[in-house]
Amino acid sequence: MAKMRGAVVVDVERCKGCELCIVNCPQNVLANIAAQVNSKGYPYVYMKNPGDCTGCTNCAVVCPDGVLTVYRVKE
Amino acid sequence: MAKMRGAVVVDVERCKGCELCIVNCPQNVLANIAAQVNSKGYPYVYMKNPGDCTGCTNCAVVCPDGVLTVYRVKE
Amino acid sequence: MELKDIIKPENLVYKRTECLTDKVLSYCPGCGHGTAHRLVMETIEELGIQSETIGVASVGCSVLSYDFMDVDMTGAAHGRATAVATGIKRCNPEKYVFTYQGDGDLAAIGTAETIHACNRGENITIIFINNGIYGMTGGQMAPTTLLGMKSSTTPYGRESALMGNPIKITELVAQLPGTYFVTRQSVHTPANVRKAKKAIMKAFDNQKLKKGLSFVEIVSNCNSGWKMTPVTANKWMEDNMFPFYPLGDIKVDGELVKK
Amino acid sequence: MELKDIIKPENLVYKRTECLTDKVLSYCPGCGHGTAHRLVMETIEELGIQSETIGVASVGCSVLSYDFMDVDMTGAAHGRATAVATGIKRCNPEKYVFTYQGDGDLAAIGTAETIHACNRGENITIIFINNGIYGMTGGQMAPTTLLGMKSSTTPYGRESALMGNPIKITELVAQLPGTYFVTRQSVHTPANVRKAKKAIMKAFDNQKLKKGLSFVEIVSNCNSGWKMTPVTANKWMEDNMFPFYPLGDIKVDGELVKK
Amino acid sequence: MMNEEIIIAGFGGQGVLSMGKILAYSGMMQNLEVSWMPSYGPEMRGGTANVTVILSNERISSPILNLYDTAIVLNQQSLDKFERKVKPGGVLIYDTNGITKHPQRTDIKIFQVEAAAEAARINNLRVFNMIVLGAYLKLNNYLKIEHIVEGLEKSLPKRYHHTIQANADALKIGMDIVKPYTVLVS
Amino acid sequence: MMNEEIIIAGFGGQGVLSMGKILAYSGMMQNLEVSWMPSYGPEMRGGTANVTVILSNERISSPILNLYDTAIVLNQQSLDKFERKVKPGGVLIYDTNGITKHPQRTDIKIFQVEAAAEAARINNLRVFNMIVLGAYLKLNNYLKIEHIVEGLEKSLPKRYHHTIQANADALKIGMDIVKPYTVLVS
Amino acid sequence: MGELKLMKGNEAIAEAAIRAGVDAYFGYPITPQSEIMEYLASEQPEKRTGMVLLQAESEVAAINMVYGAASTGKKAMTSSSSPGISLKMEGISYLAGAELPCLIVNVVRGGPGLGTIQPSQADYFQAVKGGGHGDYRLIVLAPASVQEMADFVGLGFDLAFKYRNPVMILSDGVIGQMMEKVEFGEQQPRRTKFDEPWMLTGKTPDRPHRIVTSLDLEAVQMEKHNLDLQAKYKTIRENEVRFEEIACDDADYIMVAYGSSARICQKTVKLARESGHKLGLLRPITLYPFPSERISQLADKVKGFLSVEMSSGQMVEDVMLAVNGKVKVGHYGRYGGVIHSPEQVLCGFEEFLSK
Amino acid sequence: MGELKLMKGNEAIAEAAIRAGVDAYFGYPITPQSEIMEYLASEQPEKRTGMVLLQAESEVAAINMVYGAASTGKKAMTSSSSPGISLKMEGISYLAGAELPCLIVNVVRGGPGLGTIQPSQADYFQAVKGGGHGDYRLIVLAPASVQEMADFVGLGFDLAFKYRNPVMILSDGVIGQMMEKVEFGEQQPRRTKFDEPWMLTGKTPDRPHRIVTSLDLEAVQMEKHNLDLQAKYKTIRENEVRFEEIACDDADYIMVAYGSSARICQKTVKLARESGHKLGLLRPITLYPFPSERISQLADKVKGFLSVEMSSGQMVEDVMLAVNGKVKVGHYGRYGGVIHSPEQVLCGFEEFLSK
Ligand SMILES: Cc1ncc(C[n+]2csc(CCOP(=O)(O)OP(=O)(O)O)c2C)c(N)n1
Ligand SMILES: Cc1ncc(C[n+]2csc(CCOP(=O)(O)OP(=O)(O)O)c2C)c(N)n1
Ligand code: SF4
Ligand code: SF4
Ligand code: SF4
Ligand code: SF4
Repeated sequence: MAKMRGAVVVDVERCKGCELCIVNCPQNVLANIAAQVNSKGYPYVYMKNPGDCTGCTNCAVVCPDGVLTVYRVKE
Repeated sequence: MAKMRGAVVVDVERCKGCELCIVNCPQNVLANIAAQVNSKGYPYVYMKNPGDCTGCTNCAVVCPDGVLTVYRVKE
Repeated sequence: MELKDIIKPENLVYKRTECLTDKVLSYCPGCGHGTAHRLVMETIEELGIQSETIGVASVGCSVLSYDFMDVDMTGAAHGRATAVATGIKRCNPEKYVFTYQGDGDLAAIGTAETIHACNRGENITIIFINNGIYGMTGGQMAPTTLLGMKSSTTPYGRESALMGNPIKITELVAQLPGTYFVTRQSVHTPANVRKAKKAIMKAFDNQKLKKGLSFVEIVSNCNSGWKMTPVTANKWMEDNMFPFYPLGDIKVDGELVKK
Repeated sequence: MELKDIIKPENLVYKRTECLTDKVLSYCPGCGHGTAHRLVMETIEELGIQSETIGVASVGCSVLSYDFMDVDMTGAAHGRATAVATGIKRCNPEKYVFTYQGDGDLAAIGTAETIHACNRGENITIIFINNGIYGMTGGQMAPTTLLGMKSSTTPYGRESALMGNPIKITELVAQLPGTYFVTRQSVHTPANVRKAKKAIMKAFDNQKLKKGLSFVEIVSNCNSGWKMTPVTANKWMEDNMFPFYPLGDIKVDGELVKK
Repeated sequence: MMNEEIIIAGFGGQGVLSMGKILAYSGMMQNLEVSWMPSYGPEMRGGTANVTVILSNERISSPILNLYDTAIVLNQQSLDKFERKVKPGGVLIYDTNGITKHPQRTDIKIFQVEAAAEAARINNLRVFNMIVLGAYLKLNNYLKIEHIVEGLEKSLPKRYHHTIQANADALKIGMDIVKPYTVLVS
Repeated sequence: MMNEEIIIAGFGGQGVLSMGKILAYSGMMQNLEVSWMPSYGPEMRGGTANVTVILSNERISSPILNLYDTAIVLNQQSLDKFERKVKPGGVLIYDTNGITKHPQRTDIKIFQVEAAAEAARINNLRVFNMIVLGAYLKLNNYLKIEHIVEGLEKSLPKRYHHTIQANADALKIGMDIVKPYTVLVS
Repeated sequence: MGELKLMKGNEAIAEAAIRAGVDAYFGYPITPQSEIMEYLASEQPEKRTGMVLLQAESEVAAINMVYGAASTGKKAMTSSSSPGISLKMEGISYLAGAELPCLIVNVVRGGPGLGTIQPSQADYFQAVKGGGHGDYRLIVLAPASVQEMADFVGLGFDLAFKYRNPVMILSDGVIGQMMEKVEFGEQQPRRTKFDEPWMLTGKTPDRPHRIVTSLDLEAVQMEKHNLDLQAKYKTIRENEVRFEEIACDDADYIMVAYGSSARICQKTVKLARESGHKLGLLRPITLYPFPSERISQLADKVKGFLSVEMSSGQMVEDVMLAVNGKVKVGHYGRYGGVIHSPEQVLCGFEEFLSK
Repeated sequence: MGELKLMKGNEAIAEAAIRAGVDAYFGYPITPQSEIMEYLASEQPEKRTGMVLLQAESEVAAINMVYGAASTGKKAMTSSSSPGISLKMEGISYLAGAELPCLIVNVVRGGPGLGTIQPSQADYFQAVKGGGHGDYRLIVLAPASVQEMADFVGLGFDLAFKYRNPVMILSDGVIGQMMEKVEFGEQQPRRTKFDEPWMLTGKTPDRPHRIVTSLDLEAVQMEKHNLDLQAKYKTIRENEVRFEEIACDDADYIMVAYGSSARICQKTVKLARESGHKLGLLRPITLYPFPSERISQLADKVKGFLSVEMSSGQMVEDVMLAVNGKVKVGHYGRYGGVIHSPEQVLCGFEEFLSK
């Protein structure tokens, strides 16, 4: 079976650091950036373990703020 | 079995001649007085067949206007 | 035996309760409001709670019920009787509090107040006269008007696509946790009157026992609004209203009655 | 493979719907309102009905939903969204009309409007966000607040004797003849989001088919009002809200779902 | 100039308002200015009803009046209330049925019409008010009878049009039986 | 006469309102007249907040002011808005964190307090606002420190009373690190 | 010439609404105006013109249905009587705030509270000063005949759409219940094609989405909106004042009266002139905007004004504000449901003279 | 001396209500006054005094709960802000009609419609002229400090029971949200024994049943009731006018301002005097009854009045009515939620001078 590789693009200014994507990612890909905030004063997520992302879209689907865009390829 | 005899007293001024007591009397005792009205302009009931009244109170119970007082004796 | 021999105080078997005033009722001939009034007042007399009762009249043909019921009463704004009753009961928990409302009042403009008083389980009694029409204002459609039924605002008969469906508010409030006793009665025959009386008695008893809200619907005629004689109106009611609004207890002791 | 090789238009699998505006949502971090907004707008995009849709925002945290949803919208007075929607739909039966309402709005002050729009079977879609609290005004008790739950007006936990019972308005409206599809969903996990999306899609489909009213409850967190982090709020919701407000369809194709 | 100010008063259900309506319609048929102003109350029965009708060939100012050219009264309460509101020299028409206290004024013209009795006699209580109206028309000739019939047609719903003849007949009866009443000054 | 008119402004969540509350309570402990007037908005996050505090030994008239003796500002938006509202000769205190456009006025006294940085350093973000308050108190001696601590006690709910010491310590830090800032006239 | 009918004022409103091509009526029964909905129902407007008729669950629902319909550019109306109008206050403030055109009819009855169902003019303050919250104004029309009941439906919608403002017809049980001759114009077609930038017609790709709201969380923005509203009201005051003068030319004293009272006062003028008083009548047709300027001019040449209203004295304040101390101003009126007769008004006037 | 606290105006109302022995509060949340119910909830008044606290399903329900409680002679109150108060209009008219004492608090926000949650004084007309239907009046108190927020609860109920009339506290977001020192009196016991002839306490054999209603189908009876109400209002106008004068003795010009605006204007007086204007301030404490007589007296010696309100000009009409043309009258005010500063008012005054 072909492995899926995914990538998540974070719209940093929309992110509010709520962590819902983080806990809903089955691959543990995402994390909040520590000690840094966007111009609204919120921490935001980034792909901490980018290699593990399968592009399943769970993170984007559960994000209330429409922060995440997901791409996927068969490897 | 002792036969019941009843009597109905009509508060003529309260009666509106709606006939609900008439149709609900199992003994056919009551009737509206024809061609006569009380001071409010309503026809009113009277005991047309007084001898038949058993004092069952059905008429009084169903009268919306509290017109009827019922008496009963064992004969 | 002559009538005058029968008509003696010792032979008295039925007279108008003392808890009604002497005023002649303002209702049309044959209107069920009068009978319903009497049953509520008989109950209060029999329970001996005249001095502990506060009633809430609503806006509808029974707007003047406070003139006829010989207890302290207030007249609520249209639809707000249960809110008014809530205010009274919360401040006077030792008093018996009841509302007396028509279907327009309780199930149209007063829907929110009805639902929420029932849901809160206010320890009060609601007497709800469902005559399928707005009597006082001249026979307009009520929320309870049957499909096909004519009224002055549905002169060609109620059509659900245009004017919506009749609502069974009583079944609805029975679903709420705060209602303890919910029943539907009528007062058009002696037997029904006696049953309705028992239901009202139970409703006030529940209040004494602080059981929550009791809701007594009385399906009644509005012969004026329906444009019938009282006798045919009652017949029409049996044939048309009862199939849609079946008589009987809906919720007893806090439990829905299985059908 | 590097990320930049993956991030190419042809590999796109998920992006924010174009039917949302670019404005940053005014909701607290992790609030379910955002997800619910997105689902409604995705549905409208997928059905291709943006130009035929008129939305009704209500008063609550989502009062500004009209700023985020890229369809023509009006802001209704608190509780009156379904009346406003009725006015719109009756005059514009060819349009898709939906309301977006909180629990305070829909189940407290708006109870009468909710019940009667549902009872009339207005051919509209109601999106109902039940977060068990008044978010916008600072976390006061809502009609849906659970017993024992703290809010700024029940700081020691809701007690039914003082502040009444939580109301299951969704089960209630399912009883009415005018509702065609009634369901309860959540948007706190990807799986639930996908289910909720299907439900919303169905709700708009029904409108196209002129089936009457569709009512989609979304049980959601108000982490601010509950004074929790978003993640713990969702957990608390699963543990406490779902037992009382169980997820799933309640009425489908006009028939109550047997439990 | 023609200007007639009428009050018609009686029990609700006696057809007071429709009597007024027929007058108003008839006036309209005759190109007069008209106004018809009812008392109104809750639908509950048993009350009294009255209507003020004005017929004029000038624009009508106040539809509310204090004094009338003609008062038509059908019960004691209305007689008590409106006798004193007839303009000096004006007309009072009343049905004696149920009247215990008869009019007292000597500065107005008074007429009786036994309409209730007559309606009972011909066994058609529904035309009671037409008999009364007939009495009025007898005393006033400014309305043509064909306009009255047109007025009847206009004011009756279609489903009652078969009664028009009976109503017209009743008008005639009223014209026949109306009679002057003279107050005996004691 | 003592009359101090202060504005404190920053992001919602930075403790702006409670800083003002402590000042107000402290003033009350010292028998001053006080008023505390917040901006307020819907509960939604992410907005700005400010509070006007007046401490005076006379009855306070307007709780709403246009100009202030002291402005304490904690983000760029607030700096932009309130720099020009300091009375000539007045005081402006600001935290440089996130500030890209520094103050320009030369007719007021300007101070910096690196409270955010310091709070991060001591790993207690909660006392951020107390550090700022310390800076203010350093520059003003009309409030006795024991009244400040009493004010803290009054304004904190009981369940937070264990933090009073940490808060008092933070005040001291603020007093230490506040430093004047001189606008370079270019 | 149109069709001539004999009708109640209430019925005339209903018939005029159908003929004016009104899109929707939402209402709830209340005496003395239930005939409006009843007449509509009997005419089946959904068949005559496609007009929507819905009996709402309450007055609150009805006004908010109007709000919804009006949001989409439709001509929507409602009617009620005093207690029902009070319930609409929030909704009316919203309509005014969102600048939505619509027509609201109040057939006033005696208050306060449940009061009585008899006619009254005691809702003047509520109508013209704003019974709802905030700084807003309705355009208020006061018909004095059945003909005007009919005519003001069309006029009302014209003004409502011209200014994007709710319009109220302030009538009462006299005008609502009385029958008079009324002439109707031709049936107007309901508009089918219309799209002004404020109307919710569905966001097409060529334009941004539209929002109808009365909210602005930013006070400064909200103030700007209020300033715009005030500017609009000023334009209305400058352009839309309507009134009628009867025997004012040579008058020493002038009565100011609207609606049913104005009808009654017309007779009083006649009676007064018969007994030698040079009395005139100014009848405001628009209560807002009020004919203040005209009254102020007249105040330079007459000796006094008597405001005649079936209320304890409400419009009299607007008369006083217009007269501004130049001459004396009085009030006469019966109230609580009692209608004054022309003779009573005359007595009232004579008493005013003697004061 | 009582207890001294630092509190928000809203909280002060709540604490004062408990201490005044109020029997019941019924309300519904709305900014900027939700702290009233929240404070009560946190204090558990059912334990402190047995006071009833109930969050109603709506403002309509709340005011009608007040009506019920008041019918039985209880001290009942409610509070809300502008849109919520509009919803109470029918209920308020009923309370006034049935002559029931109660306290209604309006912490005004900017309108119309949903408006904004910022402070405003644009509900003046609604409060003093009658936003509900019919001829009725509320007694309207305008607190200008947190202390007065507290004090007017007791005063409000005293007046309400003295005159059997609803009393309104008309405040706004400034006074509601600001904290100041406030001194509370001792806890008053809730009344337990009371029985006036209008109170529903249960019909005992020794008296006829009692009825609380605002209905009389007989217009003549209803008019009589209205005449009684008007007579009562006259007594109120004669006896209950309250106001404060600041620097009016030597003033050339006087500002009239209430509530938060009066606080702001106090500073304006100072600023104005510093720049040489002899400016004074008259602060009406009761808005109804309005200090018309005093203003009329002052109009004989000053050159003009400026009404300062956070509205487009509402109270200014009452000032004009009082002045009746003697001197010039102007209005200054920001609105829609914007609060004017003392300096802005001064500019406004200077512009008024130049006109
Ligand atoms: C706010 C308000 N709206 C409308 C009315 C008019 N109104 C009086 S009674 C009534 C309906 C009465 O119907 P119902 O409650 O069914 O009682 P019934 O007369 O049939 O006994 C209405 C709409 C009113 N008085 N107040
Ligand atoms: C008539 C009226 N009453 C009260 C309010 C205040 N208010 C605004 S939103 C709201 C409740 C919001 O709660 P909910 O509907 O549950 O939505 P949420 O904010 O939780 O999403 C209230 C009471 C108002 N704006 N208008
Ligand atoms: S769910 Fe969205 S808003 Fe929340 S942290 Fe993730 S990307 Fe940010
Ligand atoms: S797409 Fe799936 S795997 Fe990738 S970050 Fe999102 S949730 Fe995790
Ligand atoms: S109108 Fe109907 S409900 Fe009213 S009194 Fe008559 S019959 Fe009864
Ligand atoms: S307050 Fe609650 S409902 Fe409102 S945005 Fe925040 S989390 Fe969401």
